[in-house]
This record gives sequence, C-alpha cells and structure tokens, in this order.
Amino acid sequence: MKLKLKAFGIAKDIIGHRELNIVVPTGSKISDLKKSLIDSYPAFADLASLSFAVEEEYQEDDFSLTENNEVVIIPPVAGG
Amino acid sequence: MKLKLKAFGIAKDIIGHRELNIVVPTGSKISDLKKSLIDSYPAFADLASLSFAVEEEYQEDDFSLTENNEVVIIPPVAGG
Amino acid sequence: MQNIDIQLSEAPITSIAAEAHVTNEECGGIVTFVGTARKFTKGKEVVRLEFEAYEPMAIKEMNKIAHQILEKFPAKKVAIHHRTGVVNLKDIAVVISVSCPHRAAAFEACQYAIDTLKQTVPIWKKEIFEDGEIWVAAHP
Amino acid sequence: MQNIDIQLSEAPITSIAAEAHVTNEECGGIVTFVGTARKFTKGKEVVRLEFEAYEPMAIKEMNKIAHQILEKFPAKKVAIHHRTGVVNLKDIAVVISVSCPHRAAAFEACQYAIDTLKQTVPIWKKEIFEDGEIWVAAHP
Repeated sequence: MKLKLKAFGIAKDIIGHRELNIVVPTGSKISDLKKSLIDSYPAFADLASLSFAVEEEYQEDDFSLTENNEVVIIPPVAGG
Repeated sequence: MKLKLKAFGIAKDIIGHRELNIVVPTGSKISDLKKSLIDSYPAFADLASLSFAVEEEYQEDDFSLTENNEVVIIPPVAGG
Repeated sequence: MQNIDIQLSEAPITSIAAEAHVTNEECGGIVTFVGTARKFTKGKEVVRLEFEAYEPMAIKEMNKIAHQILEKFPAKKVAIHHRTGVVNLKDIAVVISVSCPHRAAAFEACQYAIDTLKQTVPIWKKEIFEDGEIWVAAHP
Repeated sequence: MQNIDIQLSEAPITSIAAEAHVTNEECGGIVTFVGTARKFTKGKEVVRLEFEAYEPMAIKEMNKIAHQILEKFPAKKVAIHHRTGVVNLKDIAVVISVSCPHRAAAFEACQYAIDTLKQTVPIWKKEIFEDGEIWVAAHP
C-alpha cells in the first residue's frame, strides 16, 4: 500500500525531502515502518527518539497503517 | 529617654496617629517598648505578629533603645 | 547594581518594564510573577486595594531579596516593582521578574522572591469592601 | 474556549498579549514563562535560532496542554504563544502565561506547561553557529 511520509527537523535532513511517497506491505504497522526507515537511513538509529504521527496524533508502534495514510516522522522535539 | 514612634498599617489605626513622641525609662529594650505598647493599646496583643525597626532594619527584642531613636512599629506585612 | 531593578511606585506598573530589565543574551528563561487585585477574598467582594509602605525600608528589603536571588540561584538579573496607594481590580500590585540561563532555576528564584517579599517587606495591604475594610494578614 | 489562547506565529511575539489574555478579576497570581534565544549553549556561541513546526499538530498539542492546565490545577486562564522561523538573540521563542486565584498553583501550572511543551509539541529548534548548525536534542 502507498503512504505519504512527511519529515520535519533533522528527519528532513536525513531523508533529504520534506515529503516522500513510499510503498509498504499491506498490514504494516508503525513498528514495521520504523524498521524499514532505519534500514534505508541508518542515521535514524542515532536519534534520541523517533516517533510517528497519523492524523495529527502520536501513534504507538502497534498502530496499523492503512492505504494513503500521511505519516509524519517526528524526531526529538525541542520547542521553547 | 525620648523616642519617636512611627506607625503603619493597622498600627496607625490602633494608635490613631502616624507619629507619636513618647518617653521610656533609660536602658529600655524593644521588648520593654512592646510590653508598654500592649499595656496602653491592648489591640496590639491581637495581631498575628508585632515587629519593630530602627534605622530601617528589623530589630530583635533585646535591642537596646537609645535617646531619640525613631522606632517604627511593624504589624504583619502583606505586600504583593 | 545594574543587575537589580527595584521600584516602589504610586503610578500604575506593568510587567513590560520588569521583563525588559532582566532580558539578556546569557539567559534562556525568564519567569515573571504578576500579583493583581482580585475581586473575591474568602467569599467577600473587594472594591479596591490600598497599599501603604514604609518606603525607605521597603526598598532596602526588596534590595536584600534581589541580592539573595543573585546569590542563592544561578540568576543573572532581577526586577521587583511594587505599587503603593490605591490599586483597582485587575490592576497590578507587584511584578517580580527573574532571568536565568535555564528555566527551572528561574521558576524557583521567582517564587522565592515573592514568598520572601510577603514575609519581610514592610508594605501593608488594605482590602476595601462595600461595607468595610480590613488590613490583610493583621490577625491570626 | 475563551479561557485558552494558543498562537503559533512567524511574527515576533511579546509577553504582553499572553498576560493580557489571562488577567482576570478572580485571579491574584499570574506566572509567565518567557523563553528567549540565548547566546551560549555548552560554551558555543549561537548566532540565531530557527524553529520549524508541524503546525496543525503543534497547535493541537498546545491546546491539550492548556486543557490539562485548567483540569489539573486551579487555573482560570492560560495562554501559550510560540514562534516559528528565525529567532534572533534575546528575542522571544515562547511565552506561557497562567492565572490562578493563588500564586503557588500558578507557578506549578506554568512550569508544568513549559516542561510538557518541550516533551510533546512537534516543534524543532536549530541552533545556528558561525561554523555550523545543530538540531537541538536530536541526539542522546
């Protein structure tokens, strides 16, 4: 199934793009996406944390992705 | 010896004056002044605290007063 | 000392002056306490406040607090501004602003300053009600 | 909700707007945290900051914090204003202002708000040095 990734902060620097269309196996969870991202971009493994949001909410590792989800990669935040 | 009392807040209301010239026995301490004030104005006994300042500093009970001291009566403070 | 700004004023005060005084490029955190006149006290409706100060000593004691802030905490600058006279509802009675390199110390220092001010600075507050008035904290 | 004022803005922010929003006659204590761009970080000289936000979610998360403040603490009003884009030295990156009937809760609530904001709100800060740049907190 197709997903649209959005990357902010250092995640954008690592991927090199603000947005990226990818294809993952149907039934993939956030945890699968995370593994595959780290495989493709090992720099993600060095971050202090790596979270994901779908529909403007943080989602846990076991969140099941669905076709055309927009998934936002959230590296360690640092507001304030 | 002569002293000049200055009274703020509720102390002024109790005494009825902002300033008052009084005479106390030579060698009087703050504690003696306090006792004599409470004798003359029993309302002072009802306050949550009663402090005194000489030369713009808080002084303890055992502070020895001297001729012409200006003694400021400090009822419970409530800034802010 | 230019790291300390103490003001006791019969004119209205704002937090802008205090915050402007403490802002500096070594500090990432500024915490400001603003004390305003509140409408209700123990269920009674307050019409206005009146503050009276033993001015020279009040300024001295506010300076002592400011020095303590700079000594006890990793604070760079502190401003303490207090009103005297009539303070209407919602108007500002006191502003304390503290800047520190990091925020936790700024919160702690600012709270220490207002807590100490209320214990040591010779300023008295009268609450005026429709049907009377009371010197705050005078009685146990 | 009119007790909550959330702003994410590319234009400069001041503490005045946040404090004005939270001032009300039921509250005697307002605590404001102002986070500014600081010149030194771990000994290195910062030239400027750049903030990037995932805006819709950042606003949502700031709203969640504001609601928590009103639920967990006896707070009446809260304002959270955050900058995006370039923030120069001494300029304000964030302002959080909380009003409570009494001061201790206002300190606690304001500190809770900034601590939580730094953990949950999807905003990223880049420190720009003369000779490079770094995404703050990205690495352990």
